[in-house]
Amino acid sequence: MSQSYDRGLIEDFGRWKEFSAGMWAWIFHKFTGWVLIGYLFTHVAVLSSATVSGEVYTQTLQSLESLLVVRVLEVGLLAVAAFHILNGIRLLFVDLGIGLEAQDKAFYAAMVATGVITIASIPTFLGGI
Amino acid sequence: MSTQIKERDTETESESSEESEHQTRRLSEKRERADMKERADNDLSEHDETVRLKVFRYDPEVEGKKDPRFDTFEVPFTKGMTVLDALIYARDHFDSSLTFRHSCRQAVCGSDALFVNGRQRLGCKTQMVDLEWPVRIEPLPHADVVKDLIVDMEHFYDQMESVEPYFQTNELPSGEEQRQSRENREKVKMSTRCIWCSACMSSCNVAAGDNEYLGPAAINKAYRFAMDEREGEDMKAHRLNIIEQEHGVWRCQTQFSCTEVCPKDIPLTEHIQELKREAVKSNLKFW
Amino acid sequence: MTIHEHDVVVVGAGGAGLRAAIAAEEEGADVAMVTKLHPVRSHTGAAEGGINAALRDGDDWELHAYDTMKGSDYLGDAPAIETLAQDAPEEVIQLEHWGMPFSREDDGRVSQRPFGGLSFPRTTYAGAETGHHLLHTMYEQAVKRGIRVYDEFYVSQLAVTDHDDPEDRECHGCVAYDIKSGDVVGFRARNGVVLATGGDGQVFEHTTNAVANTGDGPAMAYRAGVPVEDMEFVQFHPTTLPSTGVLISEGVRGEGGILYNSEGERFMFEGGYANNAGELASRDVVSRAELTEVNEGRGINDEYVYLDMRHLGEERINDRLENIIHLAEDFEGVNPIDEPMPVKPGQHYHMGGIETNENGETCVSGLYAAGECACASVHGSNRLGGNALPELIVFGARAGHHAAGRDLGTAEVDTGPSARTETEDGLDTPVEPGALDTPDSDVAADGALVEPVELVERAVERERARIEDMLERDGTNHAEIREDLQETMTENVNVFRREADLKKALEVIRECRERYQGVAVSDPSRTFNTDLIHTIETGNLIDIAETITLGALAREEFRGAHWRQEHQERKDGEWLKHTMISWNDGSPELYYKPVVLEGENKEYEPKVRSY
Amino acid sequence: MADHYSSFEPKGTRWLLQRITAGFLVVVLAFHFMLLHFVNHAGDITFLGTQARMSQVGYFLTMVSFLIAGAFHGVNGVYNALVNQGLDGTQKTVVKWLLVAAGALLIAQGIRVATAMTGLF
Ligand SMILES: Cc1cc2nc3c(=O)[nH]c(=O)nc-3n(C[C@H](O)[C@H](O)[C@H](O)COP(=O)(O)OP(=O)(O)OC[C@H]3O[C@@H](n4cnc5c(N)ncnc54)[C@H](O)[C@@H]3O)c2cc1C
Ligand code: HEM
Ligand code: SF4
Ligand code: F3S
Ligand code: FES
Repeated sequence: MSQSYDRGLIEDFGRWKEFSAGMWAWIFHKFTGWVLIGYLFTHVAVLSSATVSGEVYTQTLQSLESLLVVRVLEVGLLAVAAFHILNGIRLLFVDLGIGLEAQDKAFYAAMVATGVITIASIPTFLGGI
Repeated sequence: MSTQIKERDTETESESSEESEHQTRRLSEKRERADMKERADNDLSEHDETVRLKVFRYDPEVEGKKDPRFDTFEVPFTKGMTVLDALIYARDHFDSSLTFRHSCRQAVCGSDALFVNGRQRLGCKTQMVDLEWPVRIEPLPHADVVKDLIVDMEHFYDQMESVEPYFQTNELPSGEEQRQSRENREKVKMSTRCIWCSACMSSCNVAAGDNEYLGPAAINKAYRFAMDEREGEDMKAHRLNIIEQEHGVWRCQTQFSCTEVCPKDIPLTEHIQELKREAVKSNLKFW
Repeated sequence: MTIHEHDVVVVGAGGAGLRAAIAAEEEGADVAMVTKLHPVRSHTGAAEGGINAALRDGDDWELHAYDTMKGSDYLGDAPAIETLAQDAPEEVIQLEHWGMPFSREDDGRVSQRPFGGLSFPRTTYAGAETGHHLLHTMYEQAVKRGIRVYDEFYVSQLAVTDHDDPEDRECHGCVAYDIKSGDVVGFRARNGVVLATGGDGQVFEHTTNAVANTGDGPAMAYRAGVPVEDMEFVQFHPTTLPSTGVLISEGVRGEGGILYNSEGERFMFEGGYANNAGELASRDVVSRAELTEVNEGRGINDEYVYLDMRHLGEERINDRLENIIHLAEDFEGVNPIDEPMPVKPGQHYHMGGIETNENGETCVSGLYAAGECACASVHGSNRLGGNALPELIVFGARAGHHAAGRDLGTAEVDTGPSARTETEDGLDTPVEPGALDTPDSDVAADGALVEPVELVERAVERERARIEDMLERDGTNHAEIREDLQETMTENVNVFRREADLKKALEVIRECRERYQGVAVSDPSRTFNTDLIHTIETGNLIDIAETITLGALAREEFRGAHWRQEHQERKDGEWLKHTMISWNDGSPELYYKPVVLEGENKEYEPKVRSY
Repeated sequence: MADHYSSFEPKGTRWLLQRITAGFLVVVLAFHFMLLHFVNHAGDITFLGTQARMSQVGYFLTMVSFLIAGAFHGVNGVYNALVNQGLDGTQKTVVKWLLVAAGALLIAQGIRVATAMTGLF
């Protein structure tokens, strides 16, 4: 008689500490991808105010932009987009079979560059309050 | 008197860039390891030369083992000891019911891929000094556990066998071998080294989520044939169809963990990616 | 009770088993492979060097046969050797046609390299992993043909009728333990059972063989009445890593690696073992030299000597011997660029085995054997490197074809006790070998009258009871017995053989047999009970160890791999004969049959074996 | 044995499109961010400004392609992610069409908005 034991997926995620660069890249890319598509839907929804009238559009945008939360969230969005783009480029290289040996370094580079871009853009994004 | 003369059996194969990349990688890993070993050796003098193993135990039939648990074994350490050696010691001296697959002890049979300190490794090819102690040993993730460290390999075998993993061609010269260029043999060389250990499959999150995903090993097997010029163009097209199926190459998310754990240093991700490009190329031809 | 029925049942799925199964399938038979390991886990995968076949202009099968005969030290049977040499080219080409990735020359043809004892570079190879590719290529072909594989089924008994004369017996199948479920099932073979269970290196403490190489096939066949042949001929390899037995190829010494002892002496020269060849002397010479050093107190840790290649320089080592670096690091934890590698001799290959003729037939009808477990006698007293792999496919194919009914003509090698020309009655053993209480054997008591299926059923029942018993009782753990057995074999029946040691070994083996009577399996589980499997294997090891030792004691000469302290020369007048041991229902009988030196076109003249 | 490749269809197309749109998006998204956050400060956006940009045919077309590429890339990405996690059978079909619908809606609404922005109609 035999019967086997399935440890399930949950356990996997308990192992995050043991993930390697490629797996982190995968998770982050997935996460940022979802955020971006989510944002695209919201973005179009917000912009839809333009179909009502020019004034409503201007007002909606400006009142949103005057909120600190929105600006902070925008920094987040930039970070997310920057990572997705940079890692996206890394993935495109991987798809082309270029520099596979350095894929982990490319991931770290993408992380660092994302950080730098994000910090550098904070003044522009949060400025003018 | 000498009854035999010396045998000359050195490898004299032409170097490929692929090989040397891997060689460099391995050599740099070795250097890291050497440092670690030194540290471990220093640690050793402080410790009492026993290594503690925490081993996953489960048996569907035995009281007390029905609920998975970890058992601890204290194994006397000897120079050169591998994880497999330690397990064998624990089994032969402490608990003969400790169950794990093993046979060759030299990384060719592929029976003892285990989850050691959070990573898929071959027990026989992993030196104790290269690990952090205590050493935690579990069965491969993403496979059903049959007992202790033994997982059910059926699914893995099914995936391997679903890619028509056998040479097929209609044009065979009679009485002599087919010709194959050195370059072509070099191209498939790494892919032919797979020992079916399933470490790669176990490390891949996509394979964990999608049970039908062929997985890196099976795709690599397909690569081994698709890229072999001896099979001819028609067969190559057929092979690309196989790996292009819904749960074939497109599922790979280039996580690279398969490549990282492969005990035979097969550049799996690279092979998968190359097949994706080949498949796209061959599809484009029809447009 | 589950009984699986097939035309041909192949036990074991290494190179020999796979080839036999494919051959039987080619012949139209319904064939199944029953194997304790999944086929790709078989030890054939460990072979590195290559496979001999006369493929090229300037080479031909007769040269190959001649080399093999000479290498065997004239203890091989000419018809078998010639069959090997004649069939090998076609079989190797076949492998290539099946896609085996051989190394290639510039013109696209398969590469061949020179190997010890060969007059032509005919060792065809696929990198440093010829066996791996051979095994996988053949398994792939088995998948292609849809051949049924019962993997992780441990065959523990043959279903053989109990006629008094083994030559009247018939084999109708075998009994297997389904490792995963714990079921004991029967296999009924309508046409034949082919044993291809591989080596038995686990008889020794230190071996290049896998943990699964426990000589199950020879032990089962032996107990069922088939004689075993030339069991004393065991090949030892001089450079294996002490902790695992992993092989370090001759390449290291070929490139200039040197051996030295604990006193830093380059003993091959300084100790006078081989003043000219030094480290490059033959395997047996080097093995003996190493052991002498260790025995005389000049070993390191009283166990091994050093093989040093540091002086070759990192660059050259990386270039030529890269795989050696990995082997030493992975399996011994030593970096050979910085430190010398510890090495010692280890068991490598068993020339002896189940007696067969050149068609793979044993004297029991319906029972075949091929591969390392068999002894068609192609290797005689010493195997040439690269000659085992062709043996697997040549004799695997022949056994498979024959079992499935192809007519291969009458064999020229005689088998069974009727081939006896001389009985050994003077053998002075300190203890009675064989079963503890005779009669005992693995043939089903059936008065030889029952239907084949019923015979298999009876065998299953017997095996069930035996297993049940081992699982239920309390007693000794097999691991202790195995350890003592391996220890005594390594100490007394190793490279050096002295009469007193051999006798001592027989005593210990007897003791082991006695203790084994009270052996018990402590794991109560029916799921994947490896404790049980290893316990059964240990029983087989005892029988194998005994035959090796008996053969070694009987053969009072120095031939090939067999060295006797008291008898330092080859005695062609007296010993051009095979040592045969027949279980004889529990009271083993030793007898001899002559070597066949008569070939197809010529008679082979024993010559001094110097190269 | 798994013969699940019997229902063969070249899935490479979507894979390739995902890469092609990605390549396109890199450029346009970067441009978009630069333009609307750095060149023109986000807080200063007015309908008039938007209208001025949108009325240029080139810019309009770029933005619409951006929308279509983004929608395809995003929706297809989500679909792949779900299939990778083992989404199968009817569920898969349902999700597929839901996503197609959502994507189509997004594009349709996006084009409506863009047209409105030109202020020409
Ligand atoms: C390290 C090494 C290097 C070598 N290099 C070379 C070389 O370069 N050239 C050369 O010619 N030879 C070489 N040899 C020798 C050669 O590899 C072996 O003799 C040969 O592979 C044996 O093959 P086999 O098919 O007989 O057995 P194996 O490949 O060992 O297969 C045995 C099969 O039997 C099965 N089995 C065993 N017992 C049972 C049981 N009770 N029930 C069910 N199944 C069972 C196993 O599962 C396995 O499938 C080498 C050997 C070693 C160890
Ligand atoms: C601008 C540059 C962009 C690049 C270079 C890029 C690149 C990529 C690539 C290569 C993938 C495929 C990952 C894989 O299948 O292995 C991907 C996935 C994805 N992208 Fe983008 N992308 C970009 C922009 C966007 C935008 C604007 C969105 C949102 C609308 C988006 C949403 C997604 C989503 C949802 C996925 C799927 C993630 C997953 O697999 O879980 N991406 N992206
Ligand atoms: S590809 Fe590598 S990791 Fe995967 S099964 Fe083969 S040898 Fe093991
Ligand atoms: S880990 Fe999995 S996702 Fe691809 S690169 Fe390897 S198969
Ligand atoms: S025991 Fe064979 S691979 Fe480890």
